Amino acid sequence: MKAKVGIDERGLRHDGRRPDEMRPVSMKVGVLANASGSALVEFGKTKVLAAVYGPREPQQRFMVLPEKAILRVRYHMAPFSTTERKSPAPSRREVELSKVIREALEDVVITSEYPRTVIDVFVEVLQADGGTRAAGITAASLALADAGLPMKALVASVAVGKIAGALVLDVDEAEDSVGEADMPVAAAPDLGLITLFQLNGVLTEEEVQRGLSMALRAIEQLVAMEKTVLKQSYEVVEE
Amino acid sequence: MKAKVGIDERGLRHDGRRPDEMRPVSMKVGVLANASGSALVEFGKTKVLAAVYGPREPQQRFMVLPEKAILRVRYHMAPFSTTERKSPAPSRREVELSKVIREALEDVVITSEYPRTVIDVFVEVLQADGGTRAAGITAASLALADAGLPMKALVASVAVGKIAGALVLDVDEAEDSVGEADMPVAAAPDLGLITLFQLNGVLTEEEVQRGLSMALRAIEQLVAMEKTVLKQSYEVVEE
Amino acid sequence: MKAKVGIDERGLRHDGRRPDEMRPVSMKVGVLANASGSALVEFGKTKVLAAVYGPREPQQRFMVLPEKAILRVRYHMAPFSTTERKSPAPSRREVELSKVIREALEDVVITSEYPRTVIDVFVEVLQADGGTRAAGITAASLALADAGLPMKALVASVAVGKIAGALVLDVDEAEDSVGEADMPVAAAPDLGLITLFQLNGVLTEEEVQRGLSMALRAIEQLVAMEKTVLKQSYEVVEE
Amino acid sequence: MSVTPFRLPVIPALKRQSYLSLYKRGVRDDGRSIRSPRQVEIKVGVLDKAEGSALVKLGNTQVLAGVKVEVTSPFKDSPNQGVLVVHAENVPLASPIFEPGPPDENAIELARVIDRSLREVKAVDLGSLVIRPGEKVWNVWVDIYVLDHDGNLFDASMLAAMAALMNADLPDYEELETGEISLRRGVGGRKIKVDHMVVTVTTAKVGSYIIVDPNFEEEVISDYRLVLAFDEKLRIVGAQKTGSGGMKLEELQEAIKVSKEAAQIYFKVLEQARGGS
Amino acid sequence: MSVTPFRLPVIPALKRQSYLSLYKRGVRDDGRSIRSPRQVEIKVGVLDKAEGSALVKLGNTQVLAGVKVEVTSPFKDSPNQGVLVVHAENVPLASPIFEPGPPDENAIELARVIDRSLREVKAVDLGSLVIRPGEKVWNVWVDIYVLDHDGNLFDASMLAAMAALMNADLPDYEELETGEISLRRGVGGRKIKVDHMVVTVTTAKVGSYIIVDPNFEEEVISDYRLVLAFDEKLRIVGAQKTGSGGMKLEELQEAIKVSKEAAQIYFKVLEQARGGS
Amino acid sequence: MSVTPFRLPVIPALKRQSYLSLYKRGVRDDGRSIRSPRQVEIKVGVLDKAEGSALVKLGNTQVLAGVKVEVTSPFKDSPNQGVLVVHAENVPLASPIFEPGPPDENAIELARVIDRSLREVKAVDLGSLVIRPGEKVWNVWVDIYVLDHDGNLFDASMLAAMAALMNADLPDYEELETGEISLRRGVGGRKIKVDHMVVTVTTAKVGSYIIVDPNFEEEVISDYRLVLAFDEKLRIVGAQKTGSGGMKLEELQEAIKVSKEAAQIYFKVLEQARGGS
Repeated sequence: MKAKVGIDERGLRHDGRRPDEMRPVSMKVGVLANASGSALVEFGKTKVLAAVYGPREPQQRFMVLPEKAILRVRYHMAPFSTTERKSPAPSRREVELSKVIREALEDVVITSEYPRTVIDVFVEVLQADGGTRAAGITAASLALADAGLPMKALVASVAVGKIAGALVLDVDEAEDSVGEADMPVAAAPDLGLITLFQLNGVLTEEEVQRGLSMALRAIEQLVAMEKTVLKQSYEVVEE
Repeated sequence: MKAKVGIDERGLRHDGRRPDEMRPVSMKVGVLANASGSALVEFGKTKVLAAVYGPREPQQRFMVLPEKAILRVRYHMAPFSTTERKSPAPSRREVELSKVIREALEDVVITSEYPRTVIDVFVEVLQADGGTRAAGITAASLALADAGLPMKALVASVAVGKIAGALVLDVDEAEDSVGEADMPVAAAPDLGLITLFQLNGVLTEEEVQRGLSMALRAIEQLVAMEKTVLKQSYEVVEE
Repeated sequence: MKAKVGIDERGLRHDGRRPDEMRPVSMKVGVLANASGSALVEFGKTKVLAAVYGPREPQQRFMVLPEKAILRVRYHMAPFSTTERKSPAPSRREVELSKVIREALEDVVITSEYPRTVIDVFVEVLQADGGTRAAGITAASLALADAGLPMKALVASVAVGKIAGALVLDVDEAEDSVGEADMPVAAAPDLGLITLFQLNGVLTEEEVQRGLSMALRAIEQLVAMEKTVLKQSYEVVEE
Repeated sequence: MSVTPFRLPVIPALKRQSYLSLYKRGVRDDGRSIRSPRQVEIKVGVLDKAEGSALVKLGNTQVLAGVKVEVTSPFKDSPNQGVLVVHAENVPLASPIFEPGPPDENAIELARVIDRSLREVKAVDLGSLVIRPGEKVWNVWVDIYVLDHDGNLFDASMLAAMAALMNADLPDYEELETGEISLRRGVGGRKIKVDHMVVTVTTAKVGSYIIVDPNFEEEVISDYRLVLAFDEKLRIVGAQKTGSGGMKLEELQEAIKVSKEAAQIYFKVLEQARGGS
Repeated sequence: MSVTPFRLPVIPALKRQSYLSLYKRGVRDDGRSIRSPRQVEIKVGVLDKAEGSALVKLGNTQVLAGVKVEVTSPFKDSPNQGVLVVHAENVPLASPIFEPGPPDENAIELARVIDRSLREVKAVDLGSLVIRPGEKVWNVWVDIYVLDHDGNLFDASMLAAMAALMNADLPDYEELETGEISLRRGVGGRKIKVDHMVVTVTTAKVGSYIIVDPNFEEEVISDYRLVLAFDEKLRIVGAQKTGSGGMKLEELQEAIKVSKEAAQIYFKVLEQARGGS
Repeated sequence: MSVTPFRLPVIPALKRQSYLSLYKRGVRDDGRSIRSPRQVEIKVGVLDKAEGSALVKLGNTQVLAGVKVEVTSPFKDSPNQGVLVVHAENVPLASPIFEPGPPDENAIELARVIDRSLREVKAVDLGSLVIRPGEKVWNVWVDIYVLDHDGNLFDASMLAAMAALMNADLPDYEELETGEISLRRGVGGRKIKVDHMVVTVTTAKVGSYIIVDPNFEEEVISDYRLVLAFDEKLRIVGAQKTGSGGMKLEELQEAIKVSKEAAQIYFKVLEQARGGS
């Protein structure tokens, strides 16, 4: 039997986490040989792979800007990533998430260095257990850095949820299905900027503020972890 | 209870009209701010909005002619325009109507003044109660004129139907569903040219001729009304 | 009652053929007026029409190679060609067959003579009774020659099947539905090259070799027949 | 979006002029009169897998029509009628102006004009296509396949559709215990009940002339074409102006007159195709 | 694929500068304050064929929403609930930047933000949309049709959707012996049960200013927009940052504050639209 | 339409020459023999949400296969068999030559060759996938997901598909009173019954050499590739020549010989993957 999904008498969640605790996070970069940059990020059972190609010439010549590179982002779920098989055709949800993920990354990449080119970011959800967009943005940020693209800052993301009246960090699928609110946040802490902000559900103004603080603290830690992982990978390369 | 749809003992139709009487017609131009030209036309409960954009550069560079502008026409029904919700994907009917509407307008626009450009005409049916293509052509003609495009003449359109053996003008949906024939006609009376002619149903040669005369008389009145509406709109602008 | 599909006591097949016997083959070239080249090929009740257009400029400018013509091949089944009506949208099978047919023809056409152009080959199955890809390749080879395109050699194709343990040539639909293996082969005998080779089913190595020999013998005869048909057509033209 | 055709071949002015000089003398480049259709040939039963089929040659234009039947559920508002669907494809092998892909506006217009003509004269008795009222009816597919396009696809396709329907069989079938219908394809059942014949006659306006049955070049240089559908009694049972030129009232009158004559020629050929294969 | 917009019009730097100078004085080019939405006008019941409809004008932005209902089967995991679907189309007549075709990412985002806002506050009582539990429920379609795009499609569309729903009828119906539901469209049934109202307020960050209800040019020169959804109690019931600029924490705080004020204006207009047509 | 590939990278003639010089000495640029596949590694059970999964690394090529099951109705002509569907996607993160979008001809060919190989040897016992004969059967989806493309997707994908199937569970389920099947995903049921193993071995013709397991550059410079499928008894159970070069009879004979050797290596790795995760 599964634990009841909520907050127990000890203040812990169904998987034993504290409200402000993330699931175990794993980050790997350089996991793909062909891509200019790549990363695999896991938030608990959620596994997301991101790869970057470019800057490269666009296939359609008109799809360029004279003063900067264009960013193209696809968020896509593998058919076997979900409980019921997902049709490989892009869903409306995937279209929206591709957009907000692109917007969460767009301003940290210094695209002005590569006018008239395209930078492609492919985010593939291999296993979906809640927080796929957050893990995807985190993976994409790592993949962009792994590709050696100049960036103003690194980005990471996490969602805050509200369950049984309490705010909790990094909601998993079980929690999401019973949650009262879901607030995904992405930020570039080194710039002090929130780059993605969505809320699905009902929160008071105070809860929004508190949830946001919770998210931003976690994002700082995630970005710190990104830096460590990237540094290790450079060192490996330099050896 | 609805009146029986046909011709009653007084020679009147289910809504009290005489056989050669149109429904109340309403025309407005300049109803949209963004479009180069626009018009809202109502034939009874049928409401059609048309907008013109251009002449402008085509998105696909090859889609041009060296000696004149290309006309692109889309006839489209809003999902809520029909009794049963219409799927927004273009139906085969909408594809055919887009073609015949384009052909009904093509030769009155002096496209030779704008070589290598595209003129877009968007016809949106907001409410469909019979005669949507006729109202659509009428609205498109007004929108083209409202856009200030040079035209050889104005075009208007109306359908003639056959109900209970009698020819009737401007068939509505109730009549269409019991009708024996439906003959939509568009014309540019100032040029003496019929620009759209379709017949769905069985008519004798004499009925075709008589129906056509009925349609052309009504079209003359519609074009006169177009001129009045356009003139008023110029005056408003000049004030 | 249909004959049992297999090999009878006399060693004959359900339609009276010997194992290494093809169905009656018919070939006609120049059957279409518009195409640069065309051919109708029948293997028994299987009827396939092929047409060649080009070399011509591609509609999409980027679809060219600087050193040779591009070959585009479409294998398509008419909706009425099959027992159950076939939807006209291309099936996955048609996509695969278009590819292997293109590859079966690509290297015999001397495409280097027409750089920056496209040669289109359209294969339409009018009636499908087994062996449509083989008849299609044969028809395409004839159509390419009929179009006057320079070719290193002619190609023809036939399938070998295994039924009731025996290898048989030119499997028809009834046989295919009970067969243990189906091995379509295309070849350019004058070059000693196999240009298509597929196997669907289980065969021993010896059966593969024997089946291949059977196919290659038949292909030699088909190519001889192609030559005769083409020669006759030239003579007709010259008269 | 319907777009002004921008890829049609350009017919040289001289060619156009030579067509017009001929018309002035009442004739065409192939010798026929401006009021005559080209040689028509109909072969029926040309395919074994289709329940009905016909190949029509109208000059160099070739159209193949195939009839396939399936068992389906009737529409809710017509439980006692079978379903007739007309589909047309401009197969790319038929013309350099055809592209592979789903039917474009021309193919859709073609199919819909033929569909309406069949429907208006009740050519096929839909009531005879019922297996179990409200539950199981025949769905009759008429697939128009243009093989070689030298103009006037409407008339050729209408003839092919009619001829294929007039020679189409409904296969024998068995009602299973589950209520499902199991077909015995290829085993002769009864014919599809065709009550009426319909033809279309296409005229084109070129210069100041109304010509019957335009070939492809004549279509390209024409101002518009007028497709008129007729039943056996020569009543007008459908019409479609196609092409962007404007039509004068008197042109319509002339077109009706000459089309009626041509319709009789088509009916004769169609009559010969009945039952014969 | 989501792609950096590369076809947006270029707003001259001078124009941008003139906007910013106005903001400095707390006003906009049309005279309103940076914290005020434009004039809002809602007309309900503008269409007869739709079960509910509303036309919203927000300055020059015009959005039409239509409600259509159908009978459908409930989802397996919610047998006692009707189905609500929001669909949005950026009809090409509304803006030179819209193209014909299926909804793009902007239209999809618009529909999904509205859908989520309606759903989170349980605006429509889905439980009241059941005809026969587990078998037949109402499917309520809300179709957002953008007619003229001068910025802030979110707020205008949300108002149009709410107003159309608040004035929508479920038609009378009859249960046939077969169990099928036969609708009497146009014959007044009961209203769709709308329990809560929700509005969105969109602010945009331009230069260092947070402005309410941006017009199209303001959207183009903005760093990002923030869409906040509120219920009648002014609780935050949804949010979406849109656009690629980064947002500072204090900007969010300011945006919430000014949005709450604007929400009250929208609610007032919406309240007037209730029941009136 | 199948189109001559016109966007493949160009391999410099010098590079090609250096490959050929190595082949002459029987070796490859990574040191292996021309007859040896690259290092193969299979990890099974790498995903929790899939009923079965396997990640295959073949040199730098990486392919992930996931098995998902659903309850469906059987096909009418095989009421006592479950349904097996193989689908492949060339995910754009795997290679600069892959584009987002529906599967192209290469992905479709890949899926169909794997599907045929599985089907011909009856790798999966479809008869064991029946829940209620004629009514409810298991639909087993095998989704091939190419993650990194360095050549020879056929062999890597076939191994991934086999390994994922060999380790896939059918979830427990309950038959509801309505006859519906309610799955208890994640709760271990029985294994999918895999009766036979099948592998493919791909050889490529480069210059005058037949090499086993080409990497991506070798594929690009090859005349053709030959994919041969084998069952455990090393019978030939499928074949596909891919690429446009012509093949000589003696090349086929050599390819069969060397492929049989490589097949044994693959079977060994596959055997190790059985049951292990």
